[in-house]
Amino acid sequence: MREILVEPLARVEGEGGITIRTEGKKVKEVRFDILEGTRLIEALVVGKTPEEDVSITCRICAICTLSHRYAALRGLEKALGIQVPPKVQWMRSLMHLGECLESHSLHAYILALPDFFGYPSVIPMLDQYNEEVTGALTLKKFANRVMEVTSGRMIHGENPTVGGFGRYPDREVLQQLKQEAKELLPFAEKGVKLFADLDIPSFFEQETVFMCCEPDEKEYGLVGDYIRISTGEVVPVEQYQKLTNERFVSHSAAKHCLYKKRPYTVGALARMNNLGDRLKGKAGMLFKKYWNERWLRNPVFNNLAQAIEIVWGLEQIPMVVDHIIKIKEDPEIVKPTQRKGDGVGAVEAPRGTLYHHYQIKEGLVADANFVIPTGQNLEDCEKYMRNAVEKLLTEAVDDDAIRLQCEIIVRAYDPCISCSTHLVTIECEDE
Amino acid sequence: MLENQKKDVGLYGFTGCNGDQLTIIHSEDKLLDFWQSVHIKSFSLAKSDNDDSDLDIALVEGSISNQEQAEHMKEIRKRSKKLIAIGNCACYGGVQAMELGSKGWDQRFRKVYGDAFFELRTPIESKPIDVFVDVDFYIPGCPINADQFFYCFAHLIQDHVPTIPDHPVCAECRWRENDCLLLKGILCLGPLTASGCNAVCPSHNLPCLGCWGPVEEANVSSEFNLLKEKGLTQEEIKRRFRMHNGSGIIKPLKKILGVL
Amino acid sequence: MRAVKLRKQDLPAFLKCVQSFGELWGPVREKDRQVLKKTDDVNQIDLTTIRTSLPFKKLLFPPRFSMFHFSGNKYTTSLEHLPNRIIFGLHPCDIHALLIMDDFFTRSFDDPYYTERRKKTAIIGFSCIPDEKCFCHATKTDTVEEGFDLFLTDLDDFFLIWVGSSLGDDMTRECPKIIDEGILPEDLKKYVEWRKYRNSQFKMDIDLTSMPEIFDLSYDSVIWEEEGEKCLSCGACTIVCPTCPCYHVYDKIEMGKIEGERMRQWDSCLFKEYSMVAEGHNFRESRAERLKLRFTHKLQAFVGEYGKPACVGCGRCIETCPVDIDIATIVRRLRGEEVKV
Amino acid sequence: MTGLTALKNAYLPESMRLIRRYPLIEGVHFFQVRAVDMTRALSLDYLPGQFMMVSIPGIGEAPFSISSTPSRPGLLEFGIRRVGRVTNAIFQLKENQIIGVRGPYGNGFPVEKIKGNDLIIVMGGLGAIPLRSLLLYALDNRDQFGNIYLLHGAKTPSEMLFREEFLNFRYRDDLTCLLTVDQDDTGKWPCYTGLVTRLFQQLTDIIPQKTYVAVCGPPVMYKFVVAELLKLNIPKHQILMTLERRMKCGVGKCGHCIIGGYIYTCVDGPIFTYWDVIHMKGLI
Ligand SMILES: Cc1cc2nc3c(=O)[nH]c(=O)nc-3n(C[C@H](O)[C@H](O)[C@H](O)COP(=O)(O)OP(=O)(O)OC[C@H]3O[C@@H](n4cnc5c(N)ncnc54)[C@H](O)[C@@H]3O)c2cc1C
Ligand code: SF4
Ligand code: SF4
Ligand code: SF4
Repeated sequence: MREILVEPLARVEGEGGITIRTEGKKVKEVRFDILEGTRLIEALVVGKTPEEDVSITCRICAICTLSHRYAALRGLEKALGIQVPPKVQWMRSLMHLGECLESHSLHAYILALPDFFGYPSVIPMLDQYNEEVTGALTLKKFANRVMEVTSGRMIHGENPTVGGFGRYPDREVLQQLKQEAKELLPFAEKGVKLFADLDIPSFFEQETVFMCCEPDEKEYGLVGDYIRISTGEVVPVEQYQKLTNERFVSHSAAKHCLYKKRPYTVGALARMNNLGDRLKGKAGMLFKKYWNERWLRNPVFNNLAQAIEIVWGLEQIPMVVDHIIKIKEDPEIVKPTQRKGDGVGAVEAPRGTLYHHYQIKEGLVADANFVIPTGQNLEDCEKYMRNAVEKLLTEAVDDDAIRLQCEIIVRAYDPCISCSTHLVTIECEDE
Repeated sequence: MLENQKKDVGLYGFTGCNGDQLTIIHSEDKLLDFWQSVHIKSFSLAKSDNDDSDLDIALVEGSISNQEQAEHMKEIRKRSKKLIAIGNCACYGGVQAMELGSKGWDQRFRKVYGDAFFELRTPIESKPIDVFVDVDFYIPGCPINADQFFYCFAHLIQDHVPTIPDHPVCAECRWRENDCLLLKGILCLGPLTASGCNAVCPSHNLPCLGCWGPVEEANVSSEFNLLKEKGLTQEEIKRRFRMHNGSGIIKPLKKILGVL
Repeated sequence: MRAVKLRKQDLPAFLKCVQSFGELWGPVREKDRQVLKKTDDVNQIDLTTIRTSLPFKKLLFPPRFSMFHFSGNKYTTSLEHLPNRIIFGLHPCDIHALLIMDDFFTRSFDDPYYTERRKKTAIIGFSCIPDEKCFCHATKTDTVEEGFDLFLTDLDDFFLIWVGSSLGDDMTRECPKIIDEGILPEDLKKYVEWRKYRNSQFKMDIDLTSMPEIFDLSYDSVIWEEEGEKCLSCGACTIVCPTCPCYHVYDKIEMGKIEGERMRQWDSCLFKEYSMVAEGHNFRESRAERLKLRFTHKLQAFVGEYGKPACVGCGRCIETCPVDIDIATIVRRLRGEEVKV
Repeated sequence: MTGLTALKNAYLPESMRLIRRYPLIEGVHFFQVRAVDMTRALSLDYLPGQFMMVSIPGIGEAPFSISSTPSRPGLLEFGIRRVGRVTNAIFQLKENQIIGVRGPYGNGFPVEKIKGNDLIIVMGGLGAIPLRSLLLYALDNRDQFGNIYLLHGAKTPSEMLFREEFLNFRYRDDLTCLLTVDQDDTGKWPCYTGLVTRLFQQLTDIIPQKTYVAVCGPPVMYKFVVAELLKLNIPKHQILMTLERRMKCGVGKCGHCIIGGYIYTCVDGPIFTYWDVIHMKGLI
């Protein structure tokens, strides 16, 4: 028996690994191991106030801190009967765009790109790819700034709270963001070409299902109260358990998800595949130019999807800023209208759909359930790795080649391992 | 700095959100200096050519929440001259250690994972790293503040012990001329919490939640009494005190309440 | 002293006019707080403010600044790019505090960081009506004769302006059209009336007579222990106090280089580390001792040195301390008066 | 930078060269420095009992008493004990390296007042560092002082600062040099054993009104030494003691060394009389 291990898996957020076991030319096992320690956040938020909950759950992950906060806010506000005014909604859109840009630029350029150019990290790439790397860093810095301005700091900003914001940024600062977004657009467009020109192997391709939030405005977007599935169905988020069907697998502290017994994919690629034809402007043009049928079968296109989403985000920001500035009055924080309720909030975290489900009793969290994108992607991720290993075994390549190919696949999914250990209520639904 | 004088540095992440390592990665302006002023031997969030060689300085993020991590932690300690805890999880256990010291971890574990059997890891209750190894220096924060981190790091790589002021968030809050929330009866933990964040929450009209852990001389009992006077219940106050303060608040709270 | 008049509606024009002397800083109201802010728009200045949350000291020695840059053993400092500033709206108590600071920072040694800033700062004082936390009548800092370039007294339809310096004189001559030189007998009467009214408005009753002796006799009083139990060591009282100058010094270096800044940052005698020396010995280990130091400094020792307390009665510490340890409570308790504990 | 501002900013350390360093006892080293600028080196004047702020860029500053005497211009000497950040860094310096020094600060001993009187110098532990300056100064200006007594106590011979230098003083006839150790672990100690207070038995013909006493040592020493001095009827304001406090500026601004409310140890001290000590609470 041959065993190939990647542990720890580098350039992903959190502690994870890959285990591959083969017998001759046959694959015995391909697993994506989640090694991250358990934190039991779902149990710890019970008995906390909603405000305390958002301060705890955002700490599930530093990359998707605002997505967790946003999903929690949406779930909690439904449960508490809170309707936030437009300025709050626009501010939340802005912070969410900031996170999406930050996460994508970090992932696509700094974590994933070195694989394709054969570098161990982005730093040694500085000599040959100076423009790309410094450009990506500028973009990332801008995105961090958006998060800082809206949420209070780059990571775990507490400003977005239940019912609104503690404080609103100054007009001049917002104007500045708008200006910078415009200036960064040319670099982002060039970036799309960079990823489009990468040679993406096709030997592990296979069709799958894609899911993402269906934005209320029927445009391209990152939040919604419905889920769109590539099979054509549109389902309210309250039915998330039916969609995700978590089950427990002993090799990971995360739970895998299946939809109607089929693995599925969430994230930028899913959003592009499901909603891409709604894109307008430069992002729309780029989508039309580069999208093809292979996107439906190959997860590595996720990097390219992220690059296009960066363009979209930069185009959105000036518009969102204008909406915020238009509303002069800073709204007060909206108070709950009820002390008891149930609510599911869903947002598109950079790496896919994130659900927070709360039950509130006497103003405190009575029960909480989170479903995390990486958990939803695990099954597909392992499937594609298995495909790849099977193929590679027939070509008698060495361990390193297998390892690299698997890493490319895993990293394409942009797994967020800190997040993925947070799954709850085991309904061991083995098929 | 000459190549051969550069320190060998490793960054490790245990259980947490990776926010402290990310704070470093997010510091675009400093990142290059950071990378070039030392030999980064291990930093698996940022690069893949990592090794397990001896280190001058190990920076450790995250709490310890399974036995394998505890072993790994000890192994890192053995080959590191200095061990620096970065972030609230490593320093005090983080939010996942908010119930540290009281019973019920088993039930909480079962609530989340049922009777699941973990093949690769043996989970334990999450604890700060100094429960397992000696720590030479603590850089607290959830997440750490980039300026404070690089300030400390610059000193550490030259064999200096950095000084971080041990005054509470209130000092920074006053410098920023915020309206004091405590005076309005809002449960602000500023007086008990170590400064360094620049009082970011009070500056957004939101109470300090204590995410930097306790300041050395926190007068927990006085704040406890004050908040009770303002009409908050013992339960509310205790819950908030414990939320981000992990191992740091156990002793003072026990002193006031007798039990946790 | 030269005095002139300014019609009330001309104040914005006057302030615009004096802006040619430097950046204009004045009290601005933001939600519930009053802050000393740089304002280009003179209409933002709020004449009804009583006390800004931080006093003028933040401009003369900022909470944190670099004293000098070092590179190896080379030290460089640059103090010449400081802007000219006008601080508008200092009340008499703050001007007294400013005089104390002026003296302190030049006493036996000139602190260039203070004096260079001070040289470029003009002061336009402004009259006030005390609120329930003001007690400058007790500290005898309710009127000023010096320490300002101009001082405006609000006499309903016009301001009476005292001209306190040559620079102040220049300022009034910058906009001759709106400055009225003719002080009439009824203006004087109005001023006297106003003073009477203001004197009648003090609400806080605090007796500072014989404080040095009382402190001497209360050195071992239990009051210190009791207040020390409550003190949060948050330092807020010293931070907001216009006569607290203490600071901490530390070096900041660049990664991998012997290059950096020597930083100065506000400190507080209520922080534990303040009096710590080698081997962890602390001269003021307990909060009680530290509180005692603060109040002894303000109300006893300074009196011995200067014949007046170092407290100017601005009421900031009364407004600020979350657990009500302030000049008023301490004085009352030391005098044996009834105080809610 | 305009020259004027730069000159006026006395917070900037001056460059001095470390000329010589060697251990005095375990953990305490002797450091001899000289201003890089020779005119400055020769013109630098100070009083015994004053101190300087020594700066290590990147780490910080700390106050150290001058141990040399102004009567021998050119070189400044310090005795420094390694206790923490700054002192650790000072111990890493090599001869010929440049360090930053500013000062002198503090009131120093009132030598003009002492002149014409007898002088008793009582030192213990690190107290020998500032008092050595006074002692050497008085010996260099021998004709201006009356009788001079040196009483020096250490735990063991190996812990006595300036041991060789002081042992040689025993052979001088212009001073009474009394050295003692609590315990002689060598068996070869040529002087007294026992606490420094025992040496007072040797002081027979003291004229109290005409005598100044300078005391410096660990806090416990003061109590017993003062008791002896009071027995000898020395006036309280003629007993001089040096006090230590936290200091960050050396010039009476940072506040840390404040005592009793308005005494700044760095400006009003570090030399105080025993009368000051009982009169102003909180001094020791
Ligand atoms: C007037 C005066 C004269 C002195 N003369 C000498 C001398 O001749 N030889 C000698 O070895 N020492 C002397 N000291 C003491 C010396 O200043 C301290 O040992 C030194 O500051 C410690 O610095 P550090 O950075 O090495 O220690 P740190 O790492 O800063 O701290 C170690 C301990 O020293 C304390 N400390 C820090 N700064 C000071 C300070 N400025 N003063 C006192 N304690 C401090 C800290 O609170 C801590 O407890 C003198 C002190 C004063 C005030
Ligand atoms: S708001 Fe909070 S942090 Fe700020 S001064 Fe008040 S208690 Fe302290
Ligand atoms: S104010 Fe408190 S909760 Fe907010 S960042 Fe600072 S330490 Fe954390
Ligand atoms: S002690 Fe209090 S009242 Fe007096 S000057 Fe300071 S802050 Fe104002």
